[in-house]
Amino acid sequence: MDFSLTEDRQMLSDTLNRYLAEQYPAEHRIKVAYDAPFHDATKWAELAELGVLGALAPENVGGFGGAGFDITVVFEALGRAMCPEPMLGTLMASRLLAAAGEDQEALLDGSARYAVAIGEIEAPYELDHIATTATGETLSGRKSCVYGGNVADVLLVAARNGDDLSLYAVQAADAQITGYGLIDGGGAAEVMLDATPARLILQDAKAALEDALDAGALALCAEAVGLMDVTNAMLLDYLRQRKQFGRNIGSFQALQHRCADLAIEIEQARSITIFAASRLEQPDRARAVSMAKNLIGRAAKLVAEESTQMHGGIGMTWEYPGSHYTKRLVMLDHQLGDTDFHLERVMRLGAA
Amino acid sequence: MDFSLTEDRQMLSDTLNRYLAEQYPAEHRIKVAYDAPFHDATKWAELAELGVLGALAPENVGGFGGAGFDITVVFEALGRAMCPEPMLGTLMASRLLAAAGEDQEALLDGSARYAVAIGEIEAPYELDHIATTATGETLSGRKSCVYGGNVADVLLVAARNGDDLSLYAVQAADAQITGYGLIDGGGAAEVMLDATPARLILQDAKAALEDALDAGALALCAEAVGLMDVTNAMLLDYLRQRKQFGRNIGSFQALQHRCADLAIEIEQARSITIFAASRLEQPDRARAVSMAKNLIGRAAKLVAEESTQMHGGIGMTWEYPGSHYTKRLVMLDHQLGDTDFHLERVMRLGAA
Amino acid sequence: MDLSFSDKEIAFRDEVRAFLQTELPAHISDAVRKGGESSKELIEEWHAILSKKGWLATTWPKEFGGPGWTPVQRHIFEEECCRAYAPRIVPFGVNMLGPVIQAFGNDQQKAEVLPRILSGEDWWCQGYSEPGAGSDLASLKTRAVRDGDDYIINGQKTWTTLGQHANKIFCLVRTKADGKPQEGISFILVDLETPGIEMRPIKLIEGGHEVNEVFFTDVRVPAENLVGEENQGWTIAKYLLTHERTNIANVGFSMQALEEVKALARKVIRNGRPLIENPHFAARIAEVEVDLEAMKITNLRMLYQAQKQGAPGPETSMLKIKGTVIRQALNDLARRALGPAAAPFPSEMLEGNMALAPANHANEAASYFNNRKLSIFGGSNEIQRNIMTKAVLEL
Amino acid sequence: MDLSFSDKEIAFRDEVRAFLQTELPAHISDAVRKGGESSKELIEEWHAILSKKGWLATTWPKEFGGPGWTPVQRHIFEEECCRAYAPRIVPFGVNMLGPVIQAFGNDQQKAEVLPRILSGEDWWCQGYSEPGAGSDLASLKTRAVRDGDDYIINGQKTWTTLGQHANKIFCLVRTKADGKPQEGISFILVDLETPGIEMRPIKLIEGGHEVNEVFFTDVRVPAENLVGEENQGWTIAKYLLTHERTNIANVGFSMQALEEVKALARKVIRNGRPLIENPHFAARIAEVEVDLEAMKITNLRMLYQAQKQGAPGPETSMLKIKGTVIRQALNDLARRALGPAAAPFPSEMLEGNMALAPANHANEAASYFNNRKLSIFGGSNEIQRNIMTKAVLEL
Repeated sequence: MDFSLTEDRQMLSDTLNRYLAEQYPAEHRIKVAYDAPFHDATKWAELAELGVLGALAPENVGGFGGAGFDITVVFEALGRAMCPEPMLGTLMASRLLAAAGEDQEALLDGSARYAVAIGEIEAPYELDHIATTATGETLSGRKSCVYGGNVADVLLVAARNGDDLSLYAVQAADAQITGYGLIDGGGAAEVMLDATPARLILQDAKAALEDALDAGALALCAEAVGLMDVTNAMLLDYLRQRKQFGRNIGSFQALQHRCADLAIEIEQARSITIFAASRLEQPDRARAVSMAKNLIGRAAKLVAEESTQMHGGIGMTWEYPGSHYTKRLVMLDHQLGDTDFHLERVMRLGAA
Repeated sequence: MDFSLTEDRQMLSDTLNRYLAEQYPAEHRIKVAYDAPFHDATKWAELAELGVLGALAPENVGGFGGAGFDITVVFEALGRAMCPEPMLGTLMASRLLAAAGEDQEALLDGSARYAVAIGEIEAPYELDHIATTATGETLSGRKSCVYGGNVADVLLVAARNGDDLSLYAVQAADAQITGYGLIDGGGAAEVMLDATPARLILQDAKAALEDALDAGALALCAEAVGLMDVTNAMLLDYLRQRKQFGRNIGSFQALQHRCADLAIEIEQARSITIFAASRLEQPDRARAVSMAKNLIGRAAKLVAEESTQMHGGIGMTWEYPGSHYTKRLVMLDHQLGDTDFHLERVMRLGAA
Repeated sequence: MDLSFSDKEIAFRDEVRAFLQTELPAHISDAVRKGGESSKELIEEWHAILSKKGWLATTWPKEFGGPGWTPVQRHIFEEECCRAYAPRIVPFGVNMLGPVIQAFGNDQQKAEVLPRILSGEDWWCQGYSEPGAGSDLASLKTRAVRDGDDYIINGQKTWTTLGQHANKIFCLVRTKADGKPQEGISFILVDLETPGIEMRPIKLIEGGHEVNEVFFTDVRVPAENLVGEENQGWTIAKYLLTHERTNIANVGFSMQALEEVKALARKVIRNGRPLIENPHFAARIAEVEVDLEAMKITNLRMLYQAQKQGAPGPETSMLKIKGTVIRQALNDLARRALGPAAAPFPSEMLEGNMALAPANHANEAASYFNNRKLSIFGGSNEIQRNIMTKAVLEL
Repeated sequence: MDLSFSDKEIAFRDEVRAFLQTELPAHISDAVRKGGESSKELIEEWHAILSKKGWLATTWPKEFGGPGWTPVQRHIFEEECCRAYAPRIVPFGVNMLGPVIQAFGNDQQKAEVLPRILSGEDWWCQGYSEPGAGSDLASLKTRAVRDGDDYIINGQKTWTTLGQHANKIFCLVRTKADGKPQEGISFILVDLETPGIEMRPIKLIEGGHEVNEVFFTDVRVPAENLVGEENQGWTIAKYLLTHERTNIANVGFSMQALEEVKALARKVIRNGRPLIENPHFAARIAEVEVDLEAMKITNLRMLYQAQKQGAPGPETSMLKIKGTVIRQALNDLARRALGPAAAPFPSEMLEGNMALAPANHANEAASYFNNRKLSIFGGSNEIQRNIMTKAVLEL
């Protein structure tokens, strides 16, 4: 039993946290997050150089990581900085390309941006009701809220292909893409496919898609842990400094006890994320990840709402960085399956 | 719009509260509640004389009440005193006898005790899965946790009768009855029917049974409101007097804010009970009563648990009357449909 | 016990309903239905319609041009306005300053201020909070120093709602530095055109602009603009607080929100079925629905008490707390129901056949974030619990 | 990061498992499975079995007759004992007094007290709380006045768990009246046979007898029974508190309770189906299960920290709070699952074919009520939040 990071991961964590603190501070983040293209190509290249992309993939496909704890180290740091770069799609695409036996050098060196188009408006979280359909070498349908789809060069698209759920590579230039920003920062796209040329890269892709979705959900959990740590630190700082009725508001016991409960839920969130990371390559992966995403959904909402409430008015303002942490914490639950979706999945999967 | 009681009801409320405070104080209640036969025949007769039984039935069957607010006035007072007498079965029996067109003079004058045997071990709350079956003029099956069944003279039993759910009168002497006490006080019985003689009093009894169950659930809600008021008053008294760290513990803000939330939930509980009482003879009765029982289930548990917690050790002792209020508040949810059962019923019944 | 309205009240309700049906323009209710902020023009148009009917200043007695309604009538009116998706009446002039002038103003103030509120000539905003005085309002620092026939005001106000539309502001200012902080506060009226005033927008969490900072630098205001006596401001503020607290539960808005979230859950498809058929989501809705049903009665009970006793008591803190909890829970459900479709920003980015959310639901996430304010402003829920501790619980 | 136990630890776990399989008598585990209190005889029988194996005093180093286990080994042992439905080791002698004597006792005390704990000759109970000193332990009033070679003790202790089985009690007593309250407290050992002691049962909410009041009237105790220095009692109590706090999360018991509630929900029929198929009840279970899964890791993380740093830190307050919340939630679910079948009292009233509850589940309501104590005793959850405020949150 050892709850410390390996030296390599600790180094990656330190490097990435330092880089983001210096090069991606809150003001820069807010600018990138809410202005098209919601992406800073220079920083992206620098992140790739730092090895962030490589850390998401295992050695056999050209990376040097790819394990659960590599993913959590990277995304926890991205969360601390609220970094809006399209890293989630990159992670998921890397796993899909690996499953399909496709080369991913361009993905890992940062020169090509990939987005993963699975969810649809009536099937945002689940694979069973995907309506996008393949006909020969073309796809038709609509993929909704494709994270990073607004800047992607290549889209990996899940589509019905006879009885199979298959995976296709689509050149962004061939699809009709409408990009837009998100309320919690970053960009996404609607992808309209109308007999759009597509290359089949994996015939029976269901297992690979579930693996990618679970890896993505794990990444979101780690991101939330980073976000919660910073949010909580900001809240405690505020409570120590803000005075009302002649006292620091942190001296009011009703707030103290609520903060104690927040601290507990944040540790629980950290724990369940560690648990899910440890199970990413195990047979009980799906259940562990769904447990994590369920707990994270509850904890993140609690931390966000309580932090806003205890901050009072200031936490409601755009100018205060904490408000953006709040939004990201809440909207995380709208990605790759919400609290209820994952609790139902835990129930369905039953005992491990 | 008028939220005051009519003069008659106010008088009944005052009389009953005064009688119970003087004649059924906590020490007496605890003795009756936990010692067989869990019933005080003298007090029962006095309650009948006071008009408590008559208040539960309308004039056309020999009473002088029977409306929703008559029921709530009586049971709120019983709740304040944690009175363990088998009044719930009496109320439900009265409504069933009225539906069946049976005479109920003996019920209303207190000379005959009735119990209502509907629930079974595998169908404690719902009518659809009752297994007790009629064959000719006899019944076979087992009725579980029949409140007041331990002292009843007559049992009104719901049983399958071909395609109908019918209502039968069974003389207690004819059935095999095992009486026992309940953890929150009062008595109940297991009723074993094995070709037991029974008199059919209502062929299609489903509507009458639902009416009786709803009236019973309303009574439990009112009882809970009475219990919560007393529990809350005891808690606030305790917080004003108990000193720790040189201060009244009621001066600790963390406890104050929790007490504020309790006060709110108690008012909400009172409101939803008023609402349900006002709908008892209306087409949306079932939905209103289920809303009430659902909210009461949540509020009563919260009040009980928070009161115990804020009392500290003393609230955990048998000697402190508050602990018995706690038990009753929690165990109320095990009678006539729990929080989840009634929420599901609200969902099923949809918009009014 | 009688939970129903009297025949007279029902007739009144029908009258209000008929009025709204014919007089509330569709382009206004459509805008409200869509969510987000109403424009200044729409609000002024609606205020003018109400004013013409004599129904703008619902709390005013007849002598000042109000309808002279009972609390129950006001409740009915507000509930019907919600049902019809009428814009909320902006309260600062009619519901806040108006009653203050009627109770504390001199004849000249009554004659000058009140008619201009009714006519819409003046749009008032509120100068109470300061950066260092939020929940602890009595610690406010903006100074007004007497200089001949004027006061000279220096300081900063914040959280001034819809100040960008206003031409006037009423302020609490410090006119005495020593003694208890509450004792040195005065209530004064200020024209926003006066030199030395600067209003800056505060952008809120969801990107909207509804509150402002107001900076006062040597702002010279005629002493006759003082309302009541010098240093009587705290008394006035407390009086105003009780007026602000009627219909504090906002039951009408929550009823509207409940219907909206149910409609939304019928439209959203999840796992091949309407979301409303998901037992967990349906249970979430049902639980809030039960709480709201109880809240309706709690609200009526307190209305009944207020009508009997003349003024709302400290129990209204309960209405504030539970009312905001319920409304926020409904905002939360609407946001959840949408899944990823809640995320686009600004929400108008995707409209028509590009829309992700069902019609009128694109703003659910923004509403959720914006309405976190409900439990913070107007006396945070923590302050309300403090009030209850003293006045209701007697701890 | 490595969440798994080492090969050595796994071998240890297998050894414990094998021991429990062969040495834990079925009549003992059956009694535990049934719930409610274990009898004195069963506890003593089990203590003797453990003592013979050298596994009774799991926290003691080898020199005093303990197994010299690491924190992880202790954790494994306790988890396996839960899985096997072994009775909980009564902590007052082995886990509370033992470490105190080892750290603060003199050689004579070590020689006399420790072996008798291991052998079961002495059953110790705890004399800390008083009617006026619960959460605020330092305000205790029981006096010990030096009189020649003795102390004379007067006062009252309460909440003395299983005092009815004990022959000895260790007490905190006041030996100095002036100065800070913490400074005048001493730690002393008392034989319950000493004249002047009266023990009275406290009946608990669910009807059980597990705690007692102890009255001291001119009780003469040899001065050599003092542990450590006079007035050093508060230091000792704080030291003991940190020992009491290992495995404070009680994860093993919660895991056992989770399995029990799942088994129960499979057996109970509601609406023609097993209760576990009801989506709402299943969701309640699943949510607690997720919290418990996280708690397991939180517990291991803190165990890992404790093993690295030597002693558990203030973060253990989190384990206490969340651990009790989870356990109480499981008790709550078990009670709910039974419906009316939870109500009979005493639960043994209905047994055999008269039983309402599935086997071993008749006590669920009593357990629910009894376990409300978990968040009250050993430092209430409110006290734990106060500790966190200072030591973890630094507010």
